[in-house]
Amino acid sequence: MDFTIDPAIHDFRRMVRSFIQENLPEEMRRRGERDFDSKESDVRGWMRILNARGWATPNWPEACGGVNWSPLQKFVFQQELRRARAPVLDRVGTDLIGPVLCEFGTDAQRARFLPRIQNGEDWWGQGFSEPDAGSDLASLKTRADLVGDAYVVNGQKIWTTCAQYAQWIFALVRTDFSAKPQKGISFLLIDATSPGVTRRPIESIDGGFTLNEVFFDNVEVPIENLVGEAGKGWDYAKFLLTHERTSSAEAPHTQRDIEQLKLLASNAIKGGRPLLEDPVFRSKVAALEIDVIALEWAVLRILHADPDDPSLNSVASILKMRGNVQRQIVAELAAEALGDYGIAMFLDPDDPDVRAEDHLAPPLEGEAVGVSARAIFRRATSIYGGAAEVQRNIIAKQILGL
Amino acid sequence: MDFTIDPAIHDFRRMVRSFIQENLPEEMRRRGERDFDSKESDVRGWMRILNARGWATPNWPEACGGVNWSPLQKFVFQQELRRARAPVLDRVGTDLIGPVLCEFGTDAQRARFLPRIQNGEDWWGQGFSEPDAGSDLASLKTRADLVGDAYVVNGQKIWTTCAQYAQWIFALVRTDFSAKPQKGISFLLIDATSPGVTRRPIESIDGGFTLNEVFFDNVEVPIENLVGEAGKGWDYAKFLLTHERTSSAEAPHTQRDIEQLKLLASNAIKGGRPLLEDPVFRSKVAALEIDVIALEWAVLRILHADPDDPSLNSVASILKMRGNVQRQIVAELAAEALGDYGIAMFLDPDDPDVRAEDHLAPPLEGEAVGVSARAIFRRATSIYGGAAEVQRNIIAKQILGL
Amino acid sequence: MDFNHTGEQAALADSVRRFCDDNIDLASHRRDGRSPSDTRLWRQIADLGWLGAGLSEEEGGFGGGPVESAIIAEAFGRSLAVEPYVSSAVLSVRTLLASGGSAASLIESIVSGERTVALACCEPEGRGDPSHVSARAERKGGGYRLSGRKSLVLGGANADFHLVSARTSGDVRDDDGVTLFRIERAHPGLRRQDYRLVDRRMACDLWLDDLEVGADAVVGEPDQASGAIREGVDHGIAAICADSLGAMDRALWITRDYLKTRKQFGQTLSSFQALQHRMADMLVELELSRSMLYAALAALALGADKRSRGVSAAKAVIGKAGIFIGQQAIQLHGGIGMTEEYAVGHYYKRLLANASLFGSIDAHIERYAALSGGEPASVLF
Amino acid sequence: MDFNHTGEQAALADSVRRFCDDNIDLASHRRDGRSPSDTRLWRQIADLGWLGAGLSEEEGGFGGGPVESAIIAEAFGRSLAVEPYVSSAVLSVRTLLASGGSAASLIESIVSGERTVALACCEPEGRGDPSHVSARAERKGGGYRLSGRKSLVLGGANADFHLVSARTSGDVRDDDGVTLFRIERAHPGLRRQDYRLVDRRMACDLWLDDLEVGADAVVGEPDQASGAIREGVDHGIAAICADSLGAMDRALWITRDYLKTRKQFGQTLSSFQALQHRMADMLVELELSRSMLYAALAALALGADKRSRGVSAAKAVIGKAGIFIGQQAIQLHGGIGMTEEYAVGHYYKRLLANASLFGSIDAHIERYAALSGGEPASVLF
Repeated sequence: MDFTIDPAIHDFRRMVRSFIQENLPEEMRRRGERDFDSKESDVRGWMRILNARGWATPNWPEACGGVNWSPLQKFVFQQELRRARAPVLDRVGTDLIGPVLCEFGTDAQRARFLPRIQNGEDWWGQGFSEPDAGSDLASLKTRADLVGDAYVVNGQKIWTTCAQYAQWIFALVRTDFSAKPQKGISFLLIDATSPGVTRRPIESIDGGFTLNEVFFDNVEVPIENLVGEAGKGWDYAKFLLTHERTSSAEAPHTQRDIEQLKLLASNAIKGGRPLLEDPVFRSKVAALEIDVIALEWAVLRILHADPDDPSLNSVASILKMRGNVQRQIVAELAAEALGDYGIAMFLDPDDPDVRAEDHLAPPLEGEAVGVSARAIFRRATSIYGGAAEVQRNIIAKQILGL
Repeated sequence: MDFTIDPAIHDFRRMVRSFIQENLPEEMRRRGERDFDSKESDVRGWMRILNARGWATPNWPEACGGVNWSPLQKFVFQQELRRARAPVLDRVGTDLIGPVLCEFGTDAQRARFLPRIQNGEDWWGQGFSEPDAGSDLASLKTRADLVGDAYVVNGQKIWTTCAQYAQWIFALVRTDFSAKPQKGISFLLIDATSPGVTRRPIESIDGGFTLNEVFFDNVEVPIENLVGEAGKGWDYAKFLLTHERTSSAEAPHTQRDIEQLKLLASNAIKGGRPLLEDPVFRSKVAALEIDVIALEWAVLRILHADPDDPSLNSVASILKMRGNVQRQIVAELAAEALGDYGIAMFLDPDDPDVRAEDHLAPPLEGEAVGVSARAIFRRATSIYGGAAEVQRNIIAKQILGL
Repeated sequence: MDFNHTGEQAALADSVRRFCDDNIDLASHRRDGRSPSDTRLWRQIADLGWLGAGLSEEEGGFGGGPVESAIIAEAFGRSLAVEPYVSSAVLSVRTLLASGGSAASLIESIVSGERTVALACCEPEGRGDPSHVSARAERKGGGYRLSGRKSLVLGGANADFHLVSARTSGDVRDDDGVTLFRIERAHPGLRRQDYRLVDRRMACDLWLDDLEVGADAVVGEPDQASGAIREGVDHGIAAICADSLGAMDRALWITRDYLKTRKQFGQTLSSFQALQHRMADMLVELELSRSMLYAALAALALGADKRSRGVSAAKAVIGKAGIFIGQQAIQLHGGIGMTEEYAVGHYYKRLLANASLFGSIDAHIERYAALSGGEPASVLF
Repeated sequence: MDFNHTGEQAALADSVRRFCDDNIDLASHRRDGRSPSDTRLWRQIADLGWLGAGLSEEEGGFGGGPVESAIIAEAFGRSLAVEPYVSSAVLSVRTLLASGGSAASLIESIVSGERTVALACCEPEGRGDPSHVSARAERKGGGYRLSGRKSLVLGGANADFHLVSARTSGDVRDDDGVTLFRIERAHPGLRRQDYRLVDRRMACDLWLDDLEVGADAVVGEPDQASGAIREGVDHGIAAICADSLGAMDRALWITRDYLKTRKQFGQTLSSFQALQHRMADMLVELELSRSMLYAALAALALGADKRSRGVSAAKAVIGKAGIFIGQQAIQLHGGIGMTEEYAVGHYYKRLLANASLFGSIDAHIERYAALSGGEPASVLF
């Protein structure tokens, strides 16, 4: 064990930081301050910029277009992206389907899909959950029947993030009804513009429309869009879920949110002093900061571990659980810092799905704008990607042997 | 609904307060300040004093020696006893077996036992738990076989509070092994000095010896010491457990502890100021105080409700759960207030079971003496009398219908 | 002390609840987000006598008091009603009553539903505490010239007139020197920005742009409005607590019902012990909150400091419990709980807003501590 | 950066753990409560080289550093050892090293186990913060006269000598003006009151009754000891955190094993989901604590402020996690967990004591906040 932090990391950080400073369009940065989900065109544009530098997907295997950075460098890269308030990349493409295709895709699939993800051309939606299969994926019902050399897909997916902007959707579908629940599932790549695909944005309680229902009505999917072997979809899904083991902690994102929180609390006045100097509030902020340091080092531990160590899979549950709680707390403290305006609603002016008549905003600007909506939406973090209760089940079973 | 507090309650409070002031021996009061369990002789002596005034068991039905006070008066009486740091009465006698005998005992049992409880002559031990039946009383194994006109008792009880001082033990015993688990149980009154009864104090992690194991080896119990009907012990036990529905909240005790906490925190100095003026510490104390007010009014609600309302039984679980947590927090904050000395051990100089060589005390006196031991022992409050987990089961099942 | 409804109280509770069931649903609440004070509904509410139900006859009402206000507010919270009952009939009316003098004459039109009023007593730097007053009112001629800004005026977007606090003397947090002014909605120099709270209730900020009023605009005694505002706001907070109680009660039982029907992993969710225990914790919070509400209602009858202590205690306990219950109600639902179409998320947002209105949980803990000093931790002493 | 043990580290961890398993059990810990530094054991520990394992060769040790100290402390925490490793070999030695000058000559006898030493740097009003120094040392002749009181001297009851901080100039919390004195156990005017901590480790308070020492008793530079004490205590806190980690890890797995064997209501306790989830929460705390310990060990190599930030962060996180795990370990056991005969309660008490030593959780959050200011919430910058 040696926890010396190589000073060269500071040079790396400076290099990344100046690249971002020089290349991130001011418009994007300003929108990034506001805490709404990044605008679709900003994400695509920023991915293009990063891709030109070769940095769109540093976490991928080098053969697939990753970067030969140390784990610490990859983490610092994420920190700098968040700090700079760059658009948040399309995680479904970069962190979920990308690694799956690298690992299990055919050469043709890799050649066809990966470059377009890296360049922000193809957005992907994740079709896992169904109305009656939330955290319990084994009971999903969407079916794909092989007819000739195409699957015919029928069924419904839900909670598909940003499906309305997606060119492609990857989905778990049932191809074999006679097998055990987890054995008959396959992993398909579905063109979101195919006939029979209907996407319906769902309004969430923050007034946003990132979640979607997706309906499949006799959608034809060519058999070359099957990933790996039929019936093994469950394995690929598990690979995918555990592959995001450190990114779901979102430590760099929370670190950026803490910086914003401290800014807001420095500007807010309580009893004639900055709120950040109020001992009780300051103590809550510091307790959170400290907790994030612990998570940061938990992430570093995993990043430095042998990626094939199976025990790491269940550790992902630990990172996700704690990371979710931290993201919720930081957002709630930011709303609290705003005082009266922490409970005033401000909807995203760039969200095309928000009805015009709903834009009725309190007198806020800059950093404060998206804070209350974000605090509300963050309740979803402990539900999506496997609810906290499911994570506890995994930890109890897989790590504790209970 | 009318929440007006009748001003006459203030006169009542003053009357009780001056009685206590005039009659509580100074020695007892001083020992009461120290937070150790009340000395046996103090409890007996104080009960005698209260009994002479007719106030030993105000909660009992009047016909059994209770007092015709309003619910509010009974609550205020408890508050004043605690505030004055009077010895804590033998709750097993006054709150547990007393009400059971009032309700289900024969005239002969009532005449024989109740006056001696009121006068502090008989202490009682509660023989419910067994080594393999903690919160799960239905699985108890201690057996009582009827031989002639006496039961012969064999088995073991555990966690019997103050059994070493008890003249009597009431116990749940299995009298019928063919019946369903809960049906074959009877409720016996056992002379603790009978041949075959062995009591072994158990040292707890606070260095105290209030808990005991009790072994029964062919103990003969005359049949007239059976309470009610054979096989109905489970019903009497349920009556007993729910009858303490408000006393287990211990709100008056926590209120007294808060007063002590504030005293300790006023005397403790942090950064040149009393700790109680430290905003973070003060906020924790105030948050607790506030929570206790909520519990106080929850208790008042129950005290004013129809005592035969069956829905109140499960409410006891609510009061107990929250009351336990408050008692733990107040004790932990008091230890925190002591700073360095909050983790120094000070054992009860009056406990005859503590080994002489273990008395090795930090430089503390007065109110601070028993604080660290109490903070540790209070962990037991969420275990004894039905662990918090069992209370949650009860609430989920009986109130929520889950 | 009596914890049971009287016959009249039971009838009131029942009729408000039935009225809400018949007239208010999630869709109407959404549709009406822009104009919460639906005139027809408000008219009915007034005609049913509820705007005066929380006032004694001497106070211009129908023989009730804070208990009756709490009954109404609880039912409105339970149904997510956005009607400005608390802002007009409690916050403002109680402030007017405590102001004495000519203020009483305004009450009749409010109780009859003819006019609605909003209390503009907060400013951004006060963070919900109305004792922070930096808006200024300077004598000008026989009247006053007002300047400054008021924030988060609950019900202010649709009020016919406002009760605005401004400083006629003294420093920002001085007790003396605050005067209350009655200002009509369309008064020149009154600028308004309407917005929604997270739960779709309407509020506004007000800018006083050198606004001029006559001396007759003063409500109560000049320089002496602090106590009346504090009393009105304490009553308002108690009503907000009741509103939260209705919301958290409903959120809890909706969740209970959901757990009993929804299946996962081949079992109904209600069979999972971890979820059962979570619900038990929610129920504990709910019952303690109800008890705390009663303590606050008792405290309203006590002297100013004891009253504010009890009210702050309730605001803190119920605020915290409400957020916990609201968050867990969503969590136990999973994804559906996050959708605008489903009720439970709206309850969370209502509870979130209520917890913050007129000061955060920590702010009320702090006020409680400042007022309690060496007092016992009991409302009974 | 490498998160895996080197070969030597693995061997050290293994041998300390085996040594503890063979030599330390609950009964010995109880029996030895009165004299924790069992001479035979201590001799063995010294002979095995562990007292110098956490020091580089230049520092007088065997090529290790804080990681090695943490490995030893963790094993001692895991076995509830009461030997004064942290107090003598980390707290005191690190303070001596940071003091420079002649101090180094004392280290040899400590590392060899010949003498034990305790750092007397706390006072009651400092509440664990060694920067509070009111004990005074006045020049007298060629030496000093000391007066005042020191509290909670860890390992002080059995130490051969003490390192005592006293103020030679300045005011109670001034950074300048603190001097460190070496005072023998039997020095005239040194009064001691020994006591046990809740977990049976020994400590003492010291009274300096106009105690006189020569100038050669000064360790390091007069007036300049604050920085060295702070550095020594930061190292000591990191070792205490490692000790806690060992204790909480053991408490968790004992509890896991208990749940798998104990039956209630006809099922093993491990089958109850509510208990499974509680254990999952404990495991999350444990893993975050281990990560935090590594962050603190990294911080020890940084400049003073960053070092103290990282150490305070760890003290707060691990203190809180330790208390949670200890309490839940008892709760999940039920009655047996409260008994002196059973191990799990002792782990709780160890964790409780560790959480309070050298400042409470809140005190370290406060120190972190004071040192962090506008810095990012990361150890990596």
